[in-house]
Amino acid sequence: MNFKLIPNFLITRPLAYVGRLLLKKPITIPDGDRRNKDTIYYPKTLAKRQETILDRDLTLSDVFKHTPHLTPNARGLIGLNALNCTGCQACYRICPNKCIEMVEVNPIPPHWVEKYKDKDKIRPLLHPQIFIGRCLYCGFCVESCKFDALYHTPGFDAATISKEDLHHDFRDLYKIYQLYFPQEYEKQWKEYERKYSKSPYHEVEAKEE
Amino acid sequence: MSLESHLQSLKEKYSSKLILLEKTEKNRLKLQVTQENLLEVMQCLKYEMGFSSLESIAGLDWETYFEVVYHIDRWDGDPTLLQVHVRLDDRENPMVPSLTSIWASANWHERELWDLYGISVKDHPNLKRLLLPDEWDEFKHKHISELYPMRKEYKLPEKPYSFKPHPK
Amino acid sequence: MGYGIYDGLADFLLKLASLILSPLVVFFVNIIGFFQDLIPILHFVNPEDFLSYEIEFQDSLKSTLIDSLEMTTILLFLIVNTIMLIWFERKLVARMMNRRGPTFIDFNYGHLFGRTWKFGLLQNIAEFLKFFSKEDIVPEKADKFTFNVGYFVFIVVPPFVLGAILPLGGDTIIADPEVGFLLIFALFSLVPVGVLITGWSSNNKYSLIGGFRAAAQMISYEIPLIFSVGSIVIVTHSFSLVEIAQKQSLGSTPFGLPYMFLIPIGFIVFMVSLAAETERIPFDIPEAEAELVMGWRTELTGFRYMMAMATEYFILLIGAFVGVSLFWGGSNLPLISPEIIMNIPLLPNIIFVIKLWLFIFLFIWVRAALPRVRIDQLLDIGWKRLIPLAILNIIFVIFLFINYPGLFGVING
Amino acid sequence: MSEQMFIHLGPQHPVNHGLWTLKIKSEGERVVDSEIMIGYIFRMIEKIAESRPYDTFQPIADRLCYVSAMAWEASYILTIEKLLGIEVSRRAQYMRVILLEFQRIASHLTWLSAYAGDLGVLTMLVIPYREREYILDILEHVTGSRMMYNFFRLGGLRSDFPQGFIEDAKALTFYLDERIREYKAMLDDSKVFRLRSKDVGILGKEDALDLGATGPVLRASGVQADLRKIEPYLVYDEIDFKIPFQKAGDCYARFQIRMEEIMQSTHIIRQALAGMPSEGEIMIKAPRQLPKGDVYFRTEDPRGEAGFYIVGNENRNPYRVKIKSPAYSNLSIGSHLLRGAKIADIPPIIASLDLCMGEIDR
Repeated sequence: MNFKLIPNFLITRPLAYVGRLLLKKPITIPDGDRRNKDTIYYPKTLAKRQETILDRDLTLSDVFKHTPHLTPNARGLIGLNALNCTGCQACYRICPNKCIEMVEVNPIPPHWVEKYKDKDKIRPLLHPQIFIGRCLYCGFCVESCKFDALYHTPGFDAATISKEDLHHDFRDLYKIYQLYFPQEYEKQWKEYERKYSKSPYHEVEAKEE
Repeated sequence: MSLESHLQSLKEKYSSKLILLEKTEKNRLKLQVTQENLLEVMQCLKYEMGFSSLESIAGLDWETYFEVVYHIDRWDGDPTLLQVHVRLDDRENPMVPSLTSIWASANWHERELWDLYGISVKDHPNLKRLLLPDEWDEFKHKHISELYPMRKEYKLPEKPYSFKPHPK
Repeated sequence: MGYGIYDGLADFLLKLASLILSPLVVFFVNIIGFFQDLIPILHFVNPEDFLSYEIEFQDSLKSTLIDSLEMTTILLFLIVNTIMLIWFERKLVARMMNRRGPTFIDFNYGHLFGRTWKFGLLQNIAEFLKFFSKEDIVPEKADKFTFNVGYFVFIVVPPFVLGAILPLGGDTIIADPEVGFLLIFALFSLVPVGVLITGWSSNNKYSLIGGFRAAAQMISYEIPLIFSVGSIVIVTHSFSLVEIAQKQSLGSTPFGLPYMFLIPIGFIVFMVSLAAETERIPFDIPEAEAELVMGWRTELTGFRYMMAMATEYFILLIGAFVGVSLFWGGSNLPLISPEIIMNIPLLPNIIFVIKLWLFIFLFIWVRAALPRVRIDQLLDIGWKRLIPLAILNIIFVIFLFINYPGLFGVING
Repeated sequence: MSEQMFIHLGPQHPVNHGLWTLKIKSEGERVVDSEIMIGYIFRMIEKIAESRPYDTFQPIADRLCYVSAMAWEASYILTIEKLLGIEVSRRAQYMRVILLEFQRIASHLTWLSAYAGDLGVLTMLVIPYREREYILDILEHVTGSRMMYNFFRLGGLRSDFPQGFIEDAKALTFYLDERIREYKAMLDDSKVFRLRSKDVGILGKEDALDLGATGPVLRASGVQADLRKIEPYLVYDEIDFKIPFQKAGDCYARFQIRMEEIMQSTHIIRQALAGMPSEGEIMIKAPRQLPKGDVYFRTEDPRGEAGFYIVGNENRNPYRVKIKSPAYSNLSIGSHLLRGAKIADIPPIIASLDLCMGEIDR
């Protein structure tokens, strides 16, 4: 709206600007699932839709029900696809804050044993354990991982009750991966189950159910 | 006053005092001066050459000696950036003349230099700690290396936290 | 009602007393009356003049009985209006910032068109109660007496006392003394003293500066306020708000226009100085959040802070009452004769309340649009701009009044 | 009231955006003298940079100034590329210019809401954040996070722009132009805003140069100093834009400059979007070590002239990283500006310097 038309006597234009805002529909807290899922890149910005104003007035209690749907390439919690990880320690070396610690998997999973069948000594399998409290979410570990085992997931709820839970063990990372990449998880896990019966990654689920 | 004319006028005026003067890039100059005639060269730079503002003072600790790097630049006419190096061989109490009388902006930079490197600044208006807390001396009164954090002897702890294995 | 100022004052004081303690008074007065008939010894004074006084006392007794009910309704209206004023302002200022304002604390008015309709009406009542539960801290080195009593007497009491003189529409008014709005402005001038005392006695550097600034500001803005209202008194020969409001109807002023259009400069000066008087943006320097934290109210907590905040809005409301009756013609509408309005039972009151909230909307509109003015600029505006303007306005009004008497509803000069 | 009063605007005070203390000696309403104390969030980032491989220091360079993270990332990566002599593909350079200009607009909008909020304009405390939300949203789609991007890599960027980004960016620039014109109606034309900003905190041209002002504060005093024109890096020499500068040197001039800079930035973005070549690889492998030698590279940060002086010594960790922060030199002017000002003028003066404590304390 062009405010030049309004004669500027002392304070008339600011009043006009504020008056126009009074008549416009107010913007509310954007609802969680305001993004339609079909387009890869949802234009929350004004470009595609004239007003991004929610049609439903969102009250505080609703916020807790909705988890905001971040963009596909959001850099939130880090998930680990343990089956691909070979323990090459690339992520351990690159991490700026030294949050990653390599932890040995004591009951060595069957796919690793089968890999070293002919050799005499089995190399111990190492998986990263991330101290998410110190993590910068910078994404260097995900980039440096050559076996695409580490993934960025749009998860953001890393808050825990005790400080120890901030150390995400490779089982927690595997769960996060499963939470945010269900299809790949199902496909790979089904195929793994066909070949071998049980592995240390899945003990946790058995216990919790 | 284009860049070349700067070069020429600096050369004839201070041929004896300058250790090194070269043109590094399109509008960059590099200058090496000894500690004694630093003040004099700076005054000439400010008033004759028109280098109007001092940007930053960086301390450098080369284990055996200290070095202080000044960045001075001018905006009017032909804008150039001058990088002045001063080498301080005395390791116990390194000392640099204060430039606050020439450029007022040097005030904070010199306080920070003294605060983090321990390079004392001669006749600086109020040489107090800028970034570190005033009680810093009581914390680390043990050894000089503990006092000035930016020196090479001051080591950062290797792993600042202890890794507790996951309780599972 | 005009039987002598002294008696009028007595009548007003009686009504005022009954206003505040109306339920008790009604009961108490009746008992005295009853006993007086039974035990003559109560006539300890010379019976003749006492008798005459007693008769007057009897019929004024009946009027107190009726008026006390009317009084409690008006007082309740004032208090509820002050609270809802806070909600009204928060909602409007929010909407002017393109956001929604308080919506959460409210009944659920059902789902319609996919929207949960909630307007946050109970928001300020919740805050009202919240302040009761907050701890009431008196600063340790503060001057206990002045901090407790000085604050309460000067800031909270005057506005509530004023409740008795405010007209609410046609002729519904508790007590209409001739002194009218002079009494209002007299009690208004008590507020800066209270502000100064609170600021000074709370032993806090920020509130000290805030207190001085508030006193300087209010005192310097009362002069243009009274000048601008003075120009109306010249025209209408009376101080009582009700009479002035009646004079702005169809019969007297051309087309029934209120004085806002006839004395525009007076209206502008009145609005600006009222904004400064009630410390509204752009003149709310005493509690300029930026550098003085909360000005003179820094040390007030809990119940005290709530009373201070409620009083601020109450003073704004009283300013609006005076403004509407003086400049917007009370319950008279242009081009509509007052008799029609008066006959319909509740219409004058409704018109008055609508005008009241429009008047307050102007202040809220300005609050959302303008930044704060510096203290010295504020005093400049006050002394160098407003006072000359107000004097000019008086001269202009006198000129109008002499040459065109019919203009202001005064028939014979 | 001639006796002097010491007011201690402590670390936590609405007037100083961030943690620093302003001690004022005031006579009645006028400030006689003031002392600024900083160092409350001093993390010794320069020491951290020395004890860490050079390419993993970048996420920490983001956190130098949390409002314009992209600008600091760019200056660090550009300095390292200059030291290593890495060539960047033209497409990556154009993409960098677009992201930097978006970050400049977002930073100026944050400044506007802080400045107007200090003066008391409640509406303009909220409205600029509505616009900034759209910009952060675009940056979120490109980089994955809203404020700490960590998106620059040696030789280019981490990943390409998502599909559909170019139309949205162009539409957003037109939307922003319209909004900035509306701000003029709200702030420029309001007499009270001019009353509070004009002739407040005046900084002469010589004082500005002597005291080391940079960026909008320097340009407000009449010096045409914009690094994008003087030492054009990336592709700024192929894009034509004007440097707004004023002579008055007061808070109002700084406000006008920042508003004009937003208009220029949207203009730059449109040109960059048009001129961006469609193909070009994005990233290269980071070399093992930093060579012996030093480099000082400066870029035009929204607050002024941000520079990195990096000394390499044949080691994976840089030997010395000196960070030249614009807000640091702007804040050092503070006591000069405040001398003689009124107490009520402290907020506009401090807010007009656009301080960001992360980069001041380092």
